[in-house]
Amino acid sequence: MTPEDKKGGRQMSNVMGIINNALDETFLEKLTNHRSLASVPFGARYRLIDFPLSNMVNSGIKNVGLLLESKYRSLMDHIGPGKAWDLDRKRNGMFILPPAHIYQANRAYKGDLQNFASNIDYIKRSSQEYVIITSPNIVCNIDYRSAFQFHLENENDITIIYKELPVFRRDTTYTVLNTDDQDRVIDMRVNPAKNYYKKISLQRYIMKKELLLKIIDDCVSMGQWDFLKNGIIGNIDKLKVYGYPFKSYASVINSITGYYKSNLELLKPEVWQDLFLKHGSIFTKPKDEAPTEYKESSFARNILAANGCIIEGEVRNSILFRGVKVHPGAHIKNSIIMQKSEIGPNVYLENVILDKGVIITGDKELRGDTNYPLIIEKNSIV
Amino acid sequence: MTPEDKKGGRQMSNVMGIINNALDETFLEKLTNHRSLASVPFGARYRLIDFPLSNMVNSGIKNVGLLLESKYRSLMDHIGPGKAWDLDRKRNGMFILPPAHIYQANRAYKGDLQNFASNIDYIKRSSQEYVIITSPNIVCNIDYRSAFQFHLENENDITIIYKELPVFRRDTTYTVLNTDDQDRVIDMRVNPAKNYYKKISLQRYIMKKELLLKIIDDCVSMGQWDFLKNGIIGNIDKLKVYGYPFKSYASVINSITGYYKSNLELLKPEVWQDLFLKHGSIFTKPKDEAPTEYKESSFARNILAANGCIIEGEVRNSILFRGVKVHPGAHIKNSIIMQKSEIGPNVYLENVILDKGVIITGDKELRGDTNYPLIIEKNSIV
Amino acid sequence: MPEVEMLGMLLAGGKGSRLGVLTKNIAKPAVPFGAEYRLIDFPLSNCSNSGIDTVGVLTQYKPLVLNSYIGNGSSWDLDRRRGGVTVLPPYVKEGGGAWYKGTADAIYQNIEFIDLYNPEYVLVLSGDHIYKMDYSEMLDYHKNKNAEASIAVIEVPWEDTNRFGIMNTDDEHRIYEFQEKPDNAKNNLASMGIYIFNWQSLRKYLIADAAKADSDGDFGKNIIPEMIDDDLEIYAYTFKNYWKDVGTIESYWRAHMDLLGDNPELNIHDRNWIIYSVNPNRPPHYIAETAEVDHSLINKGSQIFGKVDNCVISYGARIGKNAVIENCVILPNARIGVGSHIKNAIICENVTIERNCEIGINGESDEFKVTVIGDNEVIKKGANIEIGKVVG
Amino acid sequence: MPEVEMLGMLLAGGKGSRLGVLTKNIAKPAVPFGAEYRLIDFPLSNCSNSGIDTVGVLTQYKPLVLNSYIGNGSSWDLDRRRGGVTVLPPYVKEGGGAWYKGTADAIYQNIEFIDLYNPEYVLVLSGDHIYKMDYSEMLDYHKNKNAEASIAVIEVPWEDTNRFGIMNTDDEHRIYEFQEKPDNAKNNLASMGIYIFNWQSLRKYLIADAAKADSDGDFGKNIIPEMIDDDLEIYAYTFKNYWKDVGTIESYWRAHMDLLGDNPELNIHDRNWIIYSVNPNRPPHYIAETAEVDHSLINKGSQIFGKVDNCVISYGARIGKNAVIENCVILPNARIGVGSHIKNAIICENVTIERNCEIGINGESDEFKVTVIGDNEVIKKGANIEIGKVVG
Repeated sequence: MTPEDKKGGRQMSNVMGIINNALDETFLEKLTNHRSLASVPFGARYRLIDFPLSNMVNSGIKNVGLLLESKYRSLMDHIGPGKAWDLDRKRNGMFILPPAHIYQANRAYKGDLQNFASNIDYIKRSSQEYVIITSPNIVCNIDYRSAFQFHLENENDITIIYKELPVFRRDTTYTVLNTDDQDRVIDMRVNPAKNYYKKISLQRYIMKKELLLKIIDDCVSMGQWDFLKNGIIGNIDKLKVYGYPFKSYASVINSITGYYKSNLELLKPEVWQDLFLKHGSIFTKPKDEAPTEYKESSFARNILAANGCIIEGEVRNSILFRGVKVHPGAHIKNSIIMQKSEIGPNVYLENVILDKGVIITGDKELRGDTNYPLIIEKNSIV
Repeated sequence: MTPEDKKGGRQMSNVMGIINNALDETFLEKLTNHRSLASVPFGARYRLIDFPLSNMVNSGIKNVGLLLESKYRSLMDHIGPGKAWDLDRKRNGMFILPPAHIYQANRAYKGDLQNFASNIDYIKRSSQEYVIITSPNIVCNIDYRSAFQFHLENENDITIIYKELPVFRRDTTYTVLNTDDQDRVIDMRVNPAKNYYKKISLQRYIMKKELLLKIIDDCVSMGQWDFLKNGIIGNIDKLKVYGYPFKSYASVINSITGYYKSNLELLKPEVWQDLFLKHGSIFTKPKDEAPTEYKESSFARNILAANGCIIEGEVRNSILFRGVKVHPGAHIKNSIIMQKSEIGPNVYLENVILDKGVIITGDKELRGDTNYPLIIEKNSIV
Repeated sequence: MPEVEMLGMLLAGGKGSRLGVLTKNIAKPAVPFGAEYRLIDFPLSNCSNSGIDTVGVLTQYKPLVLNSYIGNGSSWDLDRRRGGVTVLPPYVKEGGGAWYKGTADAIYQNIEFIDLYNPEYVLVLSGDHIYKMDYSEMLDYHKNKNAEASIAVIEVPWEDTNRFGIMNTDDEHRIYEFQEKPDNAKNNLASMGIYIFNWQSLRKYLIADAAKADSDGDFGKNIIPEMIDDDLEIYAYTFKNYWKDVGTIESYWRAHMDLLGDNPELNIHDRNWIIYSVNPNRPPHYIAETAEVDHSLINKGSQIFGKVDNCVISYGARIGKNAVIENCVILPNARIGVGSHIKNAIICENVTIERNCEIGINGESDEFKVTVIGDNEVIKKGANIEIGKVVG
Repeated sequence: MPEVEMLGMLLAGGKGSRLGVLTKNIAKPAVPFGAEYRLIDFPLSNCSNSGIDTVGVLTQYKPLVLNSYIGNGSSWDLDRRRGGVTVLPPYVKEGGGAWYKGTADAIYQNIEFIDLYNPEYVLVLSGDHIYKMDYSEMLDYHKNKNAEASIAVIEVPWEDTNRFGIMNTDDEHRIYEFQEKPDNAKNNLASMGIYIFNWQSLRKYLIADAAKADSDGDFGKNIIPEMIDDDLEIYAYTFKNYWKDVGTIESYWRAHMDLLGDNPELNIHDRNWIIYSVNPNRPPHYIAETAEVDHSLINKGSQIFGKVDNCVISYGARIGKNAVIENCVILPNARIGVGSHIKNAIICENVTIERNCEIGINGESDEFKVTVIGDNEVIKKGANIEIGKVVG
């Protein structure tokens, strides 16, 4: 324990971060066939993990553990030693926490608390007294400092950051909660059939590290393996659990359409502003791409584009990741085109998601629906 | 492909390295319960992986892939981004290659070629034309440059680096080979019941990358999964396979006694010299330990000690890793004491291996045999 | 670790006076280029891509900005355990200190640094040209020729020879004569200011030259002629690709326009020869519904609401609605207000152009002239900046 | 990223003349210490451990060695994306340059650098003391006192007060008077040369002081007295742990002997306050069958075949068979030949003592004297170096 950490209750350096990547990710279908949810590309140049990780770093957290479950090679490539987040440190820094249960290949996976339990040494060894537990499937730009101050001043056992939706959308799944007038959490449900509260959990939980250790121990010793359902919801009657409202842009990625629409939402300048320019930058692995080139024949309206693209065709209402090539005569509309994909001459794309490295050869036409975008798998040639 | 790599056949920058950690490691028993073979501590401040990795870097290899199988958390902690080996690079550098088959938890593990196969993209993508494949269970300090020149000049398909033993030891297992007068490999066997050739393979193979890709493809497509038995031995009749003799110190770690004796062998000044001062340093993760302190009451003879130890007792013919504490009146003989272990007052240890963080409380006596050292598991309190 | 075969010494102290306001606050090598880069990124990336991993960067004018830009060299993959990039400002030694007299004097003053690595060869570079070059191929040439020194040269139009140092060579490319800006050139091979020397040989010449009070301490004027006089083996290495000196406002602007051709000679998209830079972390750029973008290079973090034609737009720039910019170079974080109209201009860092300005549109000029708005300037709404004017 | 609250400025330009041969080739902060460290490791590690991650290191005398020692600061975990360590040699500005007049002038000359980070507080440190201190606690004190400046002080024996700058304080620890080396001190609180200033306030004093031609540009002589005259709130922060100035050969040697006590006041083994250093990669050390080691600190890479009693042995040293060394400080890579006998000595880097030498054994001396063999010296076999002699 260096003095930097031990001194004080109230500074963010006394908080460790855990990003829980041991979540079910099958809802993203083809996008998570070969990668974890955390490394799903988002917003023209990011991956989902960049948001919770940058939020932590920007809030002054210096020790972050990444709980992993499976398919994490692409995540490790992306994160590396944490340099982009200034987390490649001798003290504290970033810790990659692979699951221990793969050691026993024949044992079935029970739930994410298994991952917490198998990395309990890291949690114990960390010098911070508090912990923020987050997950990668929520995109927002949040400064945890005020929530942490609320946690301390209100002497909560657990603080859950939530957002109140203007309307409840039924095309995706949420963890909802209900609070009393003082924001104490009185009910909380995962993807309920009824009880549609408009307050949705942003899956950011603040608590004492000691409490987390106790929750892990209690649950595991009783054969409970779900952090959210057993560890949090199972405790709202027993502990002082409060909600903390978050009022800026936040988007929950819990379905393909949710993913698709959240990406396209970034085209609204106020969302762009909220997500990228408030509370510090979103950091990501730099790729040293040249600026994007718009050629003579290009036509671009309402797009977000990363660097390294060469655009000779028409692109509207779309998100272009790094190094995308759009050939002359191609038309792209309401689509998400991932890294290094290439759209041949006179192709027509509408409401599609092209994963990385897809090649669409000349004159093809692909069309999905706004509520059912067409996904083309990584490295496909169409 | 940067010009740095593509230019030339004959430079080491045209060679990539692969360290095959997907080996059976159960022979090290308790030492590999919680770590992979590659991260087994060796020689007072190293781990086994340090030797092949440093050898590659010292030979001018700039791109190294680490094939992993299981229990690699401690290995990842140790290696980090490869900074200690100057391999934390934007181009080339070090690549951690976890197995893909854990993605399908129910599939049985077939053999190390599965790991090669699941990382074939990395191998293909690398810009180098040649590859050296090594394994972590052999400790030596070897400069690959001359072997590579031999490989090129003799136009070998495969070059196997071997060592001729003065006598064949039967207390461990070897991969042996027999060569003709020109050093062409004419027979090769893994741990044979007869055919005790004195030439033992050091499990360093040089070949064209294209050949490696072909071997992987051929074997996998025929349902063969063992790189050494199927990929190499299966090819000695078909390909031009030559041996290249290595004449300095080399030690094969294939048993507990082999491990124990190899450690104690470092106490011979000529071995120390050979391993640590020839052909560049052996790099390891630095730990920022203070120098070792020998107190008034200490007595030390014929020992190798890392930094950070505090010695108040008697130590003879032993290897002390970082941060070991030896209390007054303790006697240690012919033993290996790993990191942060603590030997209480008046303890007597002979022929023992203490894993990391073991505490031996006062007045205890532990005694193994030279041919059967007593192993005390990590973090035990005795 | 392998020893240092060839050490790079990058001369990055130039004030670049002819660039005017562009170098008011920063040294020439720190001038932004191509929306994403600074001039020094080109030689540094070339070093990195050529496998030259030990580089001294000699600064002088405004060293702090360059120092913090270069940092530990990790942006160019030059943060090595041994070697890597070292920034070398002209420091005050015990007996005092002075700025470098010339290019050779700059190397002479840093002999101690070079000796730390004791390289076989020293590569001398300057920090203010735009080009992609594999220095290791030049070294191969140098070795094959068994040369004492090799000088990279490029063919220039015969009518321009009087602006360059011209190398006269024999059939074997050996240099027998050097003419500084000759009126009647015998040859059109101009020195690019890129030299490979055998270090031990150069070291002697540098020491001898430093002893001469009247020497300019310059490679072109002193060291090379001296070596030629001594009949050393000096060879010209001909470079045939894109190379541009951006020494004036106009050539700087033109080099940007060169990037916008349909097949620009300088390919900055080549993933096999990445031009690295210090990556400012910015969100993707945004092209609004109201925007119109043609024939332009646009970098991250910029927001385009207006019309952009034939422009290079750096990170963090914002082009307002109904603004029209043509043939412009927009440097980082510049803001162009709604309805402004700008043509043939360079808009420097953090400039704010308020709404409805006209810049480089009005006024007359006999010859073509670039209009420039210097760093941090604020142009009030409705202002009219005439063609060729330089503000700041 | 959080902004820089307190910036560290580490004065590391000292020649350390009183250390004689120890600083012939290197600045004082680069002098090896404690088998594994160099003096500058102490303040740099203190910064790192105190959470101060933006540090300027002001070099002057022999800057190259320090520059390459510090590198990108990663050894102290100070390689930050923003901030980290920056080495600042006194560079030659456009109008020329000169060495710093004094401690305050050194900070004055680097105002531009400090302004880059615009910190609230500036911590001024020197690079030549051995101590472990949490500067963040001093900052808390500074904030609690609402001070304009805080000065770390340590109690010295009353009889030594005439060797120090003494702070006279009131009951609240406010400093009302500063006496430089007073004959009749009113107090025994000596300045440790560690200051925290409010940057905007210090900035004004530095600029004002620089305008005075007759000022020494020194904190102790000029800035602090001026601030006291102006009745600013200046507080003394009392430090109670081990602190040693190693300004002379003898104090340097004694500080080493301090490390060898059974409970040394300075605990270098504390894993909660690691003293970092540039880790020379060396194998574990080897104690041979013929060796005898007592009461000593031994670092990696050394090989001990002889008798070592009460010594500090740096990395890469080799002590031959039958050699006897007592109360010695052996610096990196020194070799002691078979049968040599050395007592009360400092053997510097890369020294070779051949066989059967006697060093510091013979000769007479009224007072205690340390014998020193300077860097790279070779002492021929059988040589006799008398007590107190300094070779090199």
